[in-house]
Amino acid sequence: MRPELKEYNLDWLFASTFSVAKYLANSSPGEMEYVYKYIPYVSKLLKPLLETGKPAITFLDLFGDYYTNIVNAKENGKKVVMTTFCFDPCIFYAVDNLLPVTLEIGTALTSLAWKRGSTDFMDYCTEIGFSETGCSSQRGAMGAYLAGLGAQIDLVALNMGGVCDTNANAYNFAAQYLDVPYYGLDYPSELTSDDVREYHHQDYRNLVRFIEEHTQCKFDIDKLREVLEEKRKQDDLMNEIEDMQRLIPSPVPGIFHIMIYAARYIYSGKKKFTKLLGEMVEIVRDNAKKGLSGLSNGVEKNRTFLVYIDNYSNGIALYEWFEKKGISHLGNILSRTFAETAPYTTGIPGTAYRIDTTNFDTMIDTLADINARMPMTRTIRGAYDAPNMWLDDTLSLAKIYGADCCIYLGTPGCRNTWSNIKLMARDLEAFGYPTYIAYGDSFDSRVETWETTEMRFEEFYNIRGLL
Amino acid sequence: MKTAGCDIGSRTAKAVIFENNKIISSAVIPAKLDPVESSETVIQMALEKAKLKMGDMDQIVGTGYGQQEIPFAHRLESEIVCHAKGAWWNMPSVRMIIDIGGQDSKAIKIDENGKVIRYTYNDKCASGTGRFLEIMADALQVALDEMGEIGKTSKERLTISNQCVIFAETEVVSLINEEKDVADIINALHRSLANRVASLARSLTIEQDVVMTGGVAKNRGVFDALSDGIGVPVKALDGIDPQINGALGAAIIASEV
Amino acid sequence: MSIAAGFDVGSLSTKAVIIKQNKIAGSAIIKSGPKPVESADRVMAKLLDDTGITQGDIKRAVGTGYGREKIKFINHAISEISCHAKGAQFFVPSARTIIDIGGQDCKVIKLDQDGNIIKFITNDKCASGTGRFLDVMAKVMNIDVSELGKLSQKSTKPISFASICTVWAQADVIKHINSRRPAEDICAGINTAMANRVSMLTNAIKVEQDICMTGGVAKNQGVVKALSSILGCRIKKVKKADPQLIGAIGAALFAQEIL
Amino acid sequence: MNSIFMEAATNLEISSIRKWKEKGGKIVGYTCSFMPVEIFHAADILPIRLRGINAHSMEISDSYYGPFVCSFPKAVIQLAGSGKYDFLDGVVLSNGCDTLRRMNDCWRKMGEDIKGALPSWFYYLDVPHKPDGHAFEWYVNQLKKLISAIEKQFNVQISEVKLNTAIKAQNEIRDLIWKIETLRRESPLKLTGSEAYAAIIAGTLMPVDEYKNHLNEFLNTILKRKGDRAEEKKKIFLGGSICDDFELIALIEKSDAVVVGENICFGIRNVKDRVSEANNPIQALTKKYLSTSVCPRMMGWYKQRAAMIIERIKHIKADGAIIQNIRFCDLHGTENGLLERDFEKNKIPSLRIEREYGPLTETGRLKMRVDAFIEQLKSADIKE
Repeated sequence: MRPELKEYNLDWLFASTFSVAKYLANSSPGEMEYVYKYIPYVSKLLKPLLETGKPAITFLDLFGDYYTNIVNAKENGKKVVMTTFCFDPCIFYAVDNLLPVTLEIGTALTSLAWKRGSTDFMDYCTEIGFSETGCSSQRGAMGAYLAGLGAQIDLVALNMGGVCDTNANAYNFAAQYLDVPYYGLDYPSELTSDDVREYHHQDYRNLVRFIEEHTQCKFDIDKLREVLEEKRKQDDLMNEIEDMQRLIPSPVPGIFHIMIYAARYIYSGKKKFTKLLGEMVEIVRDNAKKGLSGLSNGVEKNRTFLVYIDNYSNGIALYEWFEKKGISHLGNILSRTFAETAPYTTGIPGTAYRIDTTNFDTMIDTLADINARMPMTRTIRGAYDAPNMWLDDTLSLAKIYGADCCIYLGTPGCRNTWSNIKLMARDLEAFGYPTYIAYGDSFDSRVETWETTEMRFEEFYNIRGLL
Repeated sequence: MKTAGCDIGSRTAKAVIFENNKIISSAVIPAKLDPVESSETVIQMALEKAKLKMGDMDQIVGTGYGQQEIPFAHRLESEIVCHAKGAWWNMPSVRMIIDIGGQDSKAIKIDENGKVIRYTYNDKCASGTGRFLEIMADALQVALDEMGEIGKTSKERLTISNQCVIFAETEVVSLINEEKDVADIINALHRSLANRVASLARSLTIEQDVVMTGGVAKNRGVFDALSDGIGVPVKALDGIDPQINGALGAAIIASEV
Repeated sequence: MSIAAGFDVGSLSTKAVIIKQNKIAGSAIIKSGPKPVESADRVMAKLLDDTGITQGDIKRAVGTGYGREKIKFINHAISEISCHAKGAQFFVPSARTIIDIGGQDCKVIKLDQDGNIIKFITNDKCASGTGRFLDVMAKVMNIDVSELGKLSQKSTKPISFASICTVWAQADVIKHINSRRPAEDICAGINTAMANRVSMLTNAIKVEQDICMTGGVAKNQGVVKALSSILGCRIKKVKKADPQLIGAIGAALFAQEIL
Repeated sequence: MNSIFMEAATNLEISSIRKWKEKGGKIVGYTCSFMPVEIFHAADILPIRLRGINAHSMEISDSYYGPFVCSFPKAVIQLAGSGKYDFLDGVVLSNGCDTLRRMNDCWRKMGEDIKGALPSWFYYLDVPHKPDGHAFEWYVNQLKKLISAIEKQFNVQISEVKLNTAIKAQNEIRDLIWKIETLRRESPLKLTGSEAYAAIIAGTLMPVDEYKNHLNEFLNTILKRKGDRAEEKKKIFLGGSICDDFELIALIEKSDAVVVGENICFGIRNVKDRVSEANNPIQALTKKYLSTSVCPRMMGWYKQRAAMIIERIKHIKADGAIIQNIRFCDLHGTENGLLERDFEKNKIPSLRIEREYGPLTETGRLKMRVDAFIEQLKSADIKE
């Protein structure tokens, strides 16, 4: 890594950027333009963000908050746990001296806001022995923490073993490299059987013990209930947005999907996230009432569903392009929640989770059930065409939202989806959904330039007559 | 109505002049550094052969890697659509087109009206493109267009497996050092390229007739290896240079207004 | 008179060196042909021509490079890695890290104070960061590879390359040429892309000073500059000899030891 | 070099497999070392480890698998798609890693396109990534399910007695292999790594009794040998991704070195590496097979694995270690990065390489690296 980069602390950069950025909202358009001149890359994210009004301020405030806490963790006697995006962090907020850092979110933020994204950190991981072919979503932010350019990590706790080994492997490397305790939830390839339910519950109980052991602090039942009740509210709000997205035109602004993705994986169970969702729902409701599209130019020409990840590299070029073309972004697999109250959950027992706050045990079981049904842990564990797995979920979501076509965007580090996306695409086409497989990297613009991706998209939408 | 199609590839530039459903003339030149220059030179060549002037053209459609740079094109159309159109016009029974270009390779599935149903590009690796053969011809110090002939005389069956072109080149270097016969190495290269491309067609599920277009289609070695690779016979375009197929398609599309 | 010779049959060029009492008494470089045996014979002929010695004068010879086992007239074959280390050490005794960028691969070698190899690393993952990368790029820009360095010095706005893959970067270069970006900026971009790649290997082995760079690419000022700025320390170069010859010189030194 | 073992190591449908089929015997293929072969032996079914050797192109597998995927499962799919595995009566796949888990998806889809490419019996064994507690129980149940599935499909009885006999037989084989393992590092050198490795690979492909006889013969011939100048050769330990293409070991041994031990996903690691014959067979099999010592897929057990490997390297007095991973095998690629660091701490010289699985066409590049590594080890002695 370049010597000069070793001067900047990742958490601190984010903390200051976001907590300052929220004040931009109070400034005049002229002042904003003036400021943007000095932040040519961050502004690419801030401009469209601030156009959403209230939610933007809460969003920036939320992230300013989150990273400031991490920066001050040690002073405030808090321990920092490194975790993954498909792990519901609300459990950590039920312990008062624990703060989660979620690598994938950090990586996504760098690629959204910085010129070179986190590519320098990615390369640093390679330099210290991590596989260069590993998933870029972890390699980005992970490099910073392993280089000591972020909070000092006290423990590593995550899920994904058995679902995405590549992911679990990355966190295992981090734990070994930093020599800190590691606990990984493990997932069999099935989802709905009683056996597997039991497995999830026991596995999660061990996690609880692990956390208590390494934070020297017990779970406070009231705090746990409070967090889960908050999460219930958040699920309901997300479900309402999801539900309104069925309208034609879709009243949901595309950028909301980035905001939900980013916030839910770090602030699940926290009041600020509920506030953010509340403000988003108001806007979507308002659009829905007026029959307005969430697109800034107001005209919806196409509805596209992303079957895997979004594109976070190249700033928010994808969103801008969708806006320009009049394409409604119907979100991706990762911005989903599989609560039993979600509009697309089937009601088949075991497919969705129910929040039960009766007592400590029911709450822990609930958390286990939630984690087992986070978008990826649920969707890509078993065979892609098994019930309630990738194909099922994609088809039902595409149908409910009236998608015109599907796009696969991921990362070359994804052994999982790159082992079956060709099969997926075949089946989706057979079900009448034109499907395009993009070769770019959602977190690393070096793999395929935006120009190339854009050219391919243009071609796909034109040839398949989608616009 | 007189129309023209101009296809600016990364390696060659092609032009076709088209009138009442007939090819009047065509031209192929090696691409110059400046695509504008390439397009002007190649269209002039085609026009001269047809004893026509730029002014006589009612419609000109541009396509290919450098289509944005063609100054005289009235419309632009993607290579996919042009290749589909050209091959279908030449052979209505065609349902699948495999095109190996310099920059990328494609498999295209079309319906009985020549409309594109599905298409796919080479996996993000250049070992499935025309560039692969160029770099290898370089390493072997043979001319690109001689490779087909030389490959025929192969006796021993070698394998070149690496996905990365440059590493594949190192494999070639090691084979040379083992004093393997150049013909055998070339034959292995042909199979390696053909098999990479075959997987594209297979991933769309093969449907006959299958034709191969693009300059590489002239390379008998790759052509035959491709038939083995997809398990059904690959056909050659009927009586035209496979290299001009993209430009031809563009010219046909130009005539459809 | 005891003469030791070293032969380095590389994938792109073949080199020969003779050493008399620890002094380089002559050398020859030719472009490698498809058959290493022939390349070796040709370079030998040229060497004898240029130096006026006879093959009989050569008491011991060591071969290295991809074609090393094929050379008829050598007593030993030793890997490029050992030979480059040996050669570099001979000119820069203080060298602890040696970066050698050859035609087909890139090697970073770590030495102890006696010049023994402690560890080395080579590019397995990606071919960019090898001499071939620069050749391909120079070819696209239709300039001589030796000009890449000089041109890039004039650059004011270096282009940053998206793709690191040799073949895809090639497409980018063509794009930039089409959009008429100044050649020096493209060259600078190419050199930096190259340096980035090499720096990853170098850092992976935990670089120790002094760093010495050998191989043809060491002649490219652009790469050397970019690399030293990424690594944050200066890179020594072999002044007294053509950096391309280091492998052959190392081989000759080994031959002299056995002598 | 023992010709039977050589044949086994370098061919797919070997003579003993053909003989077995002629006798009307059933054969089931498996992909991962977490599959207890004893269960199949107990049912008089021949379990063979699926391999990707001699796959010279990927045009079939590349139409199912994507580009950024390890070439081992691709090679297996390619062979299955081109009819090379038509002799199988069944296949057991498991979640060895993401890509192996997805082999289930790809193989089934290929079965729709290519008649007969999908074996009549296609089973998925769901192996946890933890060795104890609820994971242990889960695996026990998985084995019970597997057993009843086999009984149903092939209408056989897998009694406890039969299981115990099968376990006993496999243990005897383990003891014989361990004898070979101990001989490997003796000096003067009585056998090469390639020979030993061929013998070990053959074990994943042959009926128990036949294999046992060959092993005994092999041992006797070795013991009769006078032995070769071992001291001049460098003793190498090999670890990392699956490597049944034993040419890699042959290539290493071309460079004046001898491979004296491996930590690859087959073979055995120490004398205790057996299945307990004392108690309940399924419990015993679980204890042996749900092991943290074999594969980085058991996340969170790196320290134990590293300690075991380093202890072995010191015990067999290897001069250096070569750790390799197949391109896109992140599990081993990453663990090799950690091992490299810990080898250095323990003063064990190591060479870390990334390679493609299958026909060793990267010979030139690999040879140069290995040669240099051996030269490095030799120059180290001169220094001392």
